[in-house]
Amino acid sequence: MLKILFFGQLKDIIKTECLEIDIIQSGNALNTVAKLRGMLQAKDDTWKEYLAYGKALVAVNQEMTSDDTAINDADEIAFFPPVTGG
Amino acid sequence: MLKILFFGQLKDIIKTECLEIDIIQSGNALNTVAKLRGMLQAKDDTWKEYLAYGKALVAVNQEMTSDDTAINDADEIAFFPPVTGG
Amino acid sequence: MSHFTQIVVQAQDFDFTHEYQKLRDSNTSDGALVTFVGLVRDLNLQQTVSGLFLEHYPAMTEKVLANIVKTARSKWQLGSVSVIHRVGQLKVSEQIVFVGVTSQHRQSAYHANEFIMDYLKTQAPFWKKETTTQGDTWIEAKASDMEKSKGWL
Amino acid sequence: MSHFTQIVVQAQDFDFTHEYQKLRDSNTSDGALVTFVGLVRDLNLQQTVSGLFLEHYPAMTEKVLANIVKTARSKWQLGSVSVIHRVGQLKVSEQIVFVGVTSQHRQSAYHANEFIMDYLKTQAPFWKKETTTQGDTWIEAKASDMEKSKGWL
Repeated sequence: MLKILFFGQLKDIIKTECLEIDIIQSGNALNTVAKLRGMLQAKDDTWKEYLAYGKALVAVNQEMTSDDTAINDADEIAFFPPVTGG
Repeated sequence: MLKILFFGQLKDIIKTECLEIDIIQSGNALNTVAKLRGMLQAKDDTWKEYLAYGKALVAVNQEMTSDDTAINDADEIAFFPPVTGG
Repeated sequence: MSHFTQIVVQAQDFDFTHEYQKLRDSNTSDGALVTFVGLVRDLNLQQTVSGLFLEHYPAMTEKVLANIVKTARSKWQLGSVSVIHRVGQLKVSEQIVFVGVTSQHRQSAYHANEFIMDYLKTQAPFWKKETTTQGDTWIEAKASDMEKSKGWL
Repeated sequence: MSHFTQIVVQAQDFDFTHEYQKLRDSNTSDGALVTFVGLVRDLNLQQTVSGLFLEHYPAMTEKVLANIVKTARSKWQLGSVSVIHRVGQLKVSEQIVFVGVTSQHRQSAYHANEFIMDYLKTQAPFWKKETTTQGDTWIEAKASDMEKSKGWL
């Protein structure tokens, strides 16, 4: 199971904190961050806008990464807006 | 009367903290920092070495300045090594 | 005592004096100690801020901060390094973040401290929501912060 | 309270916490507070340092420090600025100098603080003598400090 987390304003707007997806059952088609992002964006216009590349950053297993990163079952993926700590 | 002060290592080496010179009586020949420096350096080899331009900085009336600065009676002149505070 | 690295993410306030003293006591060879503290400001644009809510990504936060400190240590010769970041609800003028660095040379202490803050600002998974008299608003990231952190590359 | 400039030259130690708190309390709009503290180190080359003696040129010192702060304020938008420098006999690990700066922007606070220290190092009339087990030695100025202060021009 792929665990997907959302943070910050993104989490509020899409009203979702956490999702689980069985990527094996989905035929392993979701094998990169880019494909997962595309699948999530297909949900509706809000998801499309706020999960867009450049608007939502992504971390795979708690490390910030780019869209061509491979993903595997049991990975933890997080999408979030640019960070604003400090 | 011109008041001349020495600080730091320079003061220890020339064993002098303070001097007074009547520049009016000296015929106003000591009208620049450079001339005063030259007069003091003439005292002996130690003064010559440690008061040399580049080795001893100079302040006129508590402001760091250069050797072409004009000096007047009643000015306070200070010579000292490069500063090492902080 | 000896040089240390401390990374803490916590809801409660930190005792600045205690943190300063720990850094100062950690060795007798570092002549320079630089601290940065970020405070909740009362003004953002025209709104009146009553406070901030700081959300973070717990599993990731300390990992990222540890990496930033590691990178700083590879760039400058540092003694002790301390990073404390608060999360949760904060009021105006409360302390948000502490970065403290000791070094034998002041330039290293200054630059490493600024580097840590610049990277924390763009890499560490914290998000600020302002609580204002007109309601809550998520704070937008600043393009200038992205540019600043690129300046160290 | 409101923004202030404080310049102090004194023989006694300063209370770091008190100085930090004064800066922090001086306003509610500055989000960044950077402090620098210089400490007496125990190592200089091969000698064992037991302490430092700091001589200064009283009539000139505060004047120079005030000018440095004025220049910093003309280069960056700053809130409160505090500079404290000790003179006389200091022991190993004692505090020598404090520079504290607040600003709305962290980069201004960092850079102004470093600028003040860089200029203090080359312009303010202080001279350090090290007391070591092999006797006392006046400390030589470092060429690197001259170069650093030129970097701001």
